[in-house]
Amino acid sequence: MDTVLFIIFAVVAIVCGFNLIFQKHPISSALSLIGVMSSLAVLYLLLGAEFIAMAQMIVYGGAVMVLFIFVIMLLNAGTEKASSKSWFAQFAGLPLLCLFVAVLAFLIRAALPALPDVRFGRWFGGTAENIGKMLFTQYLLPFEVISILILIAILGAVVLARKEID
Amino acid sequence: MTLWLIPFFPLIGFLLNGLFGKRLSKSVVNLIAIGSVAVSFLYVAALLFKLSPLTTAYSEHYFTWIQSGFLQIGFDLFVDRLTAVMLLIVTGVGLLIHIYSIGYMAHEGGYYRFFSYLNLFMFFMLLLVLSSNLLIMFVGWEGVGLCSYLLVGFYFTEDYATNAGNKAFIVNRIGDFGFSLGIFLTVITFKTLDFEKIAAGVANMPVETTAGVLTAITLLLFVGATGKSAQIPLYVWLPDAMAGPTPVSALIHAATMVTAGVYMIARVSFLYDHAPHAMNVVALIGLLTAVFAATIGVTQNDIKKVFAYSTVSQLGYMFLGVGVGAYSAGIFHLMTHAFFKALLFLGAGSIIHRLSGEQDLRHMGGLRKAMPITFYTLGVASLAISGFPGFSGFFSKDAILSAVYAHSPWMFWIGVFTAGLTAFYVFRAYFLAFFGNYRGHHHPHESPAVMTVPLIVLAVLAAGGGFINVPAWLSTVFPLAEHANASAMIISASFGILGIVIAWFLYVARPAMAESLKTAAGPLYTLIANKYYVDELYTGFIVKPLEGISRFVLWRGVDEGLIDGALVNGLGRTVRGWGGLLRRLQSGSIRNYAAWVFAGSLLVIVVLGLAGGFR
Amino acid sequence: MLPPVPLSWYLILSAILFALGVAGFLYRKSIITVFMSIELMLNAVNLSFVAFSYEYRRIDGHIYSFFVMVVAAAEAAVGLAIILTVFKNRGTLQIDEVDSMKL
Amino acid sequence: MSLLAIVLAIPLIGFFAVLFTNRDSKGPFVVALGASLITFFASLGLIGPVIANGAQFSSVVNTLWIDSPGLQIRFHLGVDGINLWLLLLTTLLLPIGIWVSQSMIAERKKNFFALLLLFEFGLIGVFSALDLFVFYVFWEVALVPMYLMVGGWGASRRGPTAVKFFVYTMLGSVLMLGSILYLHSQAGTFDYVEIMNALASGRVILTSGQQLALFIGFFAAFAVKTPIFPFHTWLPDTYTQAPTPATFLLAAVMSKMGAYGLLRYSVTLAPTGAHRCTSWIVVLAITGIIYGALIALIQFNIKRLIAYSSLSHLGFVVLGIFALDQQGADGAVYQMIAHGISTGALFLLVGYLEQRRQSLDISDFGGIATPAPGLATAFMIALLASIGLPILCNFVGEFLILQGAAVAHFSWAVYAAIGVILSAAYLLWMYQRTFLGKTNEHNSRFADLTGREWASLLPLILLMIWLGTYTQSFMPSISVATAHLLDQTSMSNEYRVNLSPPANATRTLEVANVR
Amino acid sequence: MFGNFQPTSSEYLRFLPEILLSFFGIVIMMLEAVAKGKRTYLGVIALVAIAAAFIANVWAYFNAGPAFQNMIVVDGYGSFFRGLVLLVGFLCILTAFSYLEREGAQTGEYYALILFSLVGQCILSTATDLIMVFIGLEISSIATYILAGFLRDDRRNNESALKYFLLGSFATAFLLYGIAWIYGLTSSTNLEDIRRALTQGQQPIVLVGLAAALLFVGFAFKVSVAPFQIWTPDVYQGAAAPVTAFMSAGPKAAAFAIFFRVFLTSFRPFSERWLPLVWGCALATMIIGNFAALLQTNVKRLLGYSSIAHAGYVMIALTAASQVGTAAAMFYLVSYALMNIGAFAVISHVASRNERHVKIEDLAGLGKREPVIAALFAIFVFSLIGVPLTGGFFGKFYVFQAALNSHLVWLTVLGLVNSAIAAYYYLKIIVAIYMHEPRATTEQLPPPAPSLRLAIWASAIGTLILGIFPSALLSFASFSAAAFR
Repeated sequence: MDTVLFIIFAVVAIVCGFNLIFQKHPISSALSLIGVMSSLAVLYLLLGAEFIAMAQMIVYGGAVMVLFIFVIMLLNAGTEKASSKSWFAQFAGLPLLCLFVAVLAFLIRAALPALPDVRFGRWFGGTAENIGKMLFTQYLLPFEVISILILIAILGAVVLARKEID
Repeated sequence: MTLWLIPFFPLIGFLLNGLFGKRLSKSVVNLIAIGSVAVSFLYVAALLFKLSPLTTAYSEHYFTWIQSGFLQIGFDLFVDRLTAVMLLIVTGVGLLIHIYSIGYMAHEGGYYRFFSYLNLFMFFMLLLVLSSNLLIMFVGWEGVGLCSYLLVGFYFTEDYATNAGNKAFIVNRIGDFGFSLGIFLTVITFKTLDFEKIAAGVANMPVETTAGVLTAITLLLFVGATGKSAQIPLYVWLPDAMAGPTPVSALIHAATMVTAGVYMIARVSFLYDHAPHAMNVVALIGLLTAVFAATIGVTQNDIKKVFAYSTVSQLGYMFLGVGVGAYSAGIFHLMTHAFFKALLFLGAGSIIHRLSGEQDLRHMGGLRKAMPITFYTLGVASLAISGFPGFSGFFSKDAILSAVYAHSPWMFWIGVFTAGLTAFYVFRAYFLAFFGNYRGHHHPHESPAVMTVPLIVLAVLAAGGGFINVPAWLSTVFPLAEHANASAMIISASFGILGIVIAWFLYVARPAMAESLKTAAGPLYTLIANKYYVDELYTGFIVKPLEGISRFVLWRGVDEGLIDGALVNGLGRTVRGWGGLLRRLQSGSIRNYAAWVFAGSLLVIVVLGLAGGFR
Repeated sequence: MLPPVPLSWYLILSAILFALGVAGFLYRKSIITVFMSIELMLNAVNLSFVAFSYEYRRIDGHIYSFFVMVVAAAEAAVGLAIILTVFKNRGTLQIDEVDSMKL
Repeated sequence: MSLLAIVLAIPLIGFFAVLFTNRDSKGPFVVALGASLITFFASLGLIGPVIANGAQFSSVVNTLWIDSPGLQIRFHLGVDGINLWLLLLTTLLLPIGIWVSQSMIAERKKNFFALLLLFEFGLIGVFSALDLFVFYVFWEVALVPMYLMVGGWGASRRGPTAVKFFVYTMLGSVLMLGSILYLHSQAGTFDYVEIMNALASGRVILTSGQQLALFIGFFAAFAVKTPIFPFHTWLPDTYTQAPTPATFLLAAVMSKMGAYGLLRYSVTLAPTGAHRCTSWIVVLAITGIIYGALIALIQFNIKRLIAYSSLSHLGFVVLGIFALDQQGADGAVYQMIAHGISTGALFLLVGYLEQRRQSLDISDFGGIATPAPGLATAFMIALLASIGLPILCNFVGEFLILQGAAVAHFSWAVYAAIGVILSAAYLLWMYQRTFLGKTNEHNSRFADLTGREWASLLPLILLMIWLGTYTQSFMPSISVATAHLLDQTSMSNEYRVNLSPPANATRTLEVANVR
Repeated sequence: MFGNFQPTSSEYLRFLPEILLSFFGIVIMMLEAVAKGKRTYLGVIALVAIAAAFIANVWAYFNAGPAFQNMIVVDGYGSFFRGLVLLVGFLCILTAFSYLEREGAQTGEYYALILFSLVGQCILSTATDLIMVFIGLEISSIATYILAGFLRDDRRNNESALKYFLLGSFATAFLLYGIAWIYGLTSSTNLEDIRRALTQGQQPIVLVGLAAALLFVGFAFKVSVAPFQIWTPDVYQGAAAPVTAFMSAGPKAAAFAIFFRVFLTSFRPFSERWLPLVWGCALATMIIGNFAALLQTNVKRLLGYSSIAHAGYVMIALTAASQVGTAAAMFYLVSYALMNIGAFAVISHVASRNERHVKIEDLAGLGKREPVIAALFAIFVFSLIGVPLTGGFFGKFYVFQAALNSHLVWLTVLGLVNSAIAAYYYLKIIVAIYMHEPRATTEQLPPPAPSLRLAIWASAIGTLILGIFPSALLSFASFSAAAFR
């Protein structure tokens, strides 16, 4: 049953990923990215990470992507124009990618034969409670520090997007 | 007793005149210059009188000049009978010529310069003569070379003079190249340069081991001698050196400096005695030079050139003498030659002086009325050089020739022939100058006393100098080899007289005949008249090619083209070229950059991951 | 009944998604899309985090991916702000036209 | 506080003092001249101990400079019979350089004087350093001001020339730095004396191969600096482009840095390497001698001519060093000093010619001797000195070098002596075309040497004669020092026969290595 | 599962510098919101903050130790780099005053961003847990992205920011993926634990290699080591000069700090695997940096390339993989920071409004126009070349010594030759300054502001001191480099 789920959503994710690449218009790319994210959320659930799955939907699928779409709309970014400037990326990109995937797949298959099977419901560690506990004990410092990051983000947005420097 | 005073006086003279001469009046300059030489002449006389009989050498050590490792070269002077002879010749003749110069240079510019140079020359010459080791001798040797350069180029605004000066110096340098190598080899062989120590070293040295190296040393030294004493193949500078003022020609290029080579060989005779092959070479070169130069002398029209070639030829005689082992004869001839050749030059000088610079025999003639003293004194000199019986040249030349005869007859015959030739061309010049009608357009009359007196003194010496038995005096230095034979004496004398007669016949009795002979000789004459084109050969085959190679091959080609252009700057260009290529990575396009980063990370993954995996 | 899914499949999936992200970066020509592909890469990484923490039955991985999300959000804010300024100055979102500095 | 430290310090103090003087006043000149003169007189005080014992280093400065767990470096200076005279040459020529700069340098004099003093500081350091690190530091410190002088005050093509000069020299010296570091990784110290003791006592044994590598590293730097054919091509450009005071110092002093390094370091620290390369280097040296002379023969520009001539003369020095025997070494040291003086004088005179004629093309001159006899005479004396006429300084050096070469290998002397002939040829020919002959109208009122110009030349001329006649005031101390130096290398005499180190070398190497 | 997680006061003390910096950063933000007119005093506050943080850093050093469940550790090494980045920040703020004044961008955000970015770099210098590394890196980077584009109306600024941001996040993704793999292989992100796990070594080596490779990519990108140097020239050229100075010194130093820490602690067990890679990267970096710089005419871009080359020298120190090597790298980074900031400070002055004059020929005759500034600039350039008595020389020297002690003969020789080649393009600057006449077009520059002058003088004096009396810093470096061996 969860095999089926995995296969379905893995396929969805991959398809959306490809779609992201092949669509010419940013909006459709954004939508397909959302697709990827939601399917990933499902896979998270399968892996027993309910909190992350939720966060994935809210933070990513929600906040971040909304932001993206908002900007796309704001700048009404049109479809892409073909360009021949990035010759290296154009020609070397694909072979490199194939090589990359091949290498990774080879490494994983070769080196990690004996990983446990994934069974839905076998382990439900990732509850909000546990996460919360961890965040405020073991990972107190990163949790506090990362707030600085948010600050910076605000600051950056203010600096760069503010109308005029008085 | 202090030997160093002898060269010291002229040095003082040089310094005074050189530094302050400009501000001094001529008379003061004269006083300093002549005074210094006179003092050192008198000092030499007194010294020799004190030291006589001087059967053993007397030497003095002053300070160590150069010391490095085993090599220790002192600033030492020493005097033996050989030195004594040279000292007297140098200071005596030098003094006379100094006096003569007062008159000759009276109207020249750079008066003080001239005399300071002369004094400097005297200093170096005396140093050369007095030195008790090869290096000090080399110092004097180079020094006189320098003075010769300075004095030959005395008229430095004239190109012919400066060219002659350079030629003199550089050709001498080539000779000194050999000399210095000889010195190095001597040091390697004997670990010293002192004549006495070397002599001792040679004495207790098994011949079979040393013959080779000694031959090498002596030949190298002889190269030096050929340079200084104008022997084949390095004689070319001497005729040009006549560009200098005539007293200079007399003093340096006739009486003293050019004989230094002969003196040097005599000085190190103990080496030559053990190097028979080298001796043969010396004798041969000497003989060859003698006859070669004599033939050229026949054809010259410039009176000084005639005497110059005769000097070369006479020097050849001397080398012939020392070459066959008759050192004392060589020195003997050196002395007599100093007298009569100096006299010849001074006489010529007085003519030239009077004709205000005219040196061409064809524009002289009939001067015997106008310049009687010059006429007679020059006559004496000519007879002396021709080996006319009773005159000095007769004895010395005979001493050499008889030794040569004992050594090898064929050399003797060539020598005798040369003697005749000498007599011929000297008298040719003499007759052309004094007999017949005056062909010039000046109004000649006798020179002032300051010039004639030295002439007279020298004439006396040239006439009677032969009666000084130099070989006997030198017997303590060179074992006396007595092989005077009457036949040789007669033959050489008669050849000389024959030469004189022919000259008289051709240039006084039947002047027209000379011309017809010239035309008859044709190409041979032109060849000889152009000095066998030796200068042209040297220029064409050595100087010009060297210049060309240096400019076009070495400088433009190798230096600027290959090393700097191709290698150094080429390397720079290559590096910058690579830089240009690497810059191309920076295409400015973000996607390309990402692709590079991605490629790089793949590389790293492969290196770290797979390379690890395949281990 | 299909065989259960080994964890390595998840890893391979994340690898593929990562590669797809890279591909997007290399091949898309709109700055925004390129930026989205980066987000995709981050998601891929998150997947492996979660997968690994399933392996160890420990939730550190979840924490990490949580942090990654926060960072991604922050990055999104800043990145989009930068893109805005670029657009203001150049009036384009074509990534290849932002190459005035080169060589 | 050793005197040497003071001698080293004064130029530096002077440098800062000059910086604080008023640009437009006479202050910079006065301060600079004063500082350099004080340095000179102070440096005279160094002679005494060296005369007493030239083999040992005297008036030593030896304090800990850099002290960290990883690295100890001592600031170690001292003089012996070899470097003392070079140091004195420096301290003597610098005041002269400053003296002439006053008239020869048109603009930004203040900076120029400051740089000159900095240059002196570097040179004194180079010549007196007894620690390889310190040596390298000063080596570069001397380079920078010279680079700035060439580039800042030079002729039209000064910029590229200066860069070429710097980069070329730098390429050489970094390899030397490599050798120094490698030596440190083997011996665990930069201190020259300690390393020499370690080598002598066998505490550190370098294999033949290591020595070769070390030697090549050192040689690269010194060959470029000296320069040795074929690493000389920076020299003609630099000499011609540089302002005359700089050329004067380049030729007279800076070229000695390389030769000194060859003698002091490359030969002693890597004797086997030296022996293995000797024949090659001698070939280069002799090639340089003849090659330089031949090219000098046909130069049109006086500066260029003398530049090539000093390539030829320095070939003699190198030959003497690599004769590796007493006469050769003595001659080399002596020739360094002599060449410094004679070539220095020549370049000064060339500068005076240039000042008067605004050109150095030989064709622009001719017959200068008539209007300017004093100039002509001075030039003749310097010229005679540099063609090695006896009783003038160069003769002694050249004689000893050739003698040493002859002792080592007679044919070397034969080839090298050709250079002596040629030197006479090119210099006399140049002199003839420049000073003799008819005076053309351009030069008809060619000014003779002024008093202050004589003042700059007289010390040099007197030294030429002194060095040429009474060598005993210098030679004993030099001989002692070189003898000691050759002893230190003569442990390699067995290497002469077989170039392989003792069998146990490699093993002891590991012991010797300092991690 | 949960032990005693109550942080002790000393743990807070060890984190005090970061706390101070962020506190003051927030203060500045607040003040900025209400500020009117000149904002210089905000900069002063920032300087105070940095000074305070520096003191705190020293204080923290004296009771060193781990903090917050081994998320960070305060040791000599960490404090050293903390101090370095703080110094960098200080100088860069000094440089920025007059620059922002001139560009009319005098706002508090700039200083706040510098402070926040410093927080990230301080975390990087002390982090001992990969998650902290990640966060620290992000904080530092994102702040720097914004700074790079700070002058938002300037096209070059935008482009620089965009390139830096996109490529930076791209590389960060790789880094993150690497962290994921490390976690997956060792079930931990603490450097020491990772090392322990790897020492037992039942993980498949290939995957360890993969993880290490991905981390390597992330770090190498930040320190602009070949083949990940590609972004550097563009970004450095585009950003405002003071920002470039900051980027080239601060984040780089911090990234190197963590680079060394991670590879010399966690991956030490299989160093023989990655050393050859580092060897190659070091060489490639030097060559690319130096060669590509030979033809540059834009000074900022040229210095960008030169900073690549210098990263190469530091990589040599990493290749040495010894205590001396680490110490050498530490020393080198300090001296590099000083001379580089100095150089950029001078440029920010010479460039004048909108950075119009950043070509080499724009420097023509600076020696005549402003003798003092020119002389100081010359000091920086000679130090970059590596002329003795400057910090640059001693840094190189020490690096090469470390390399030779580790028997890296060839790398040393090649490095030395490289440094000689580098002289060529640095000298072009000197030539322009001293050997060209000022052109008629170059207008008279206003005298440099006191703050700028202070920054330049400080860096110059620092450079010289490092060159002449390096002992103190050197001892501290090599003492604290003992941290991981």
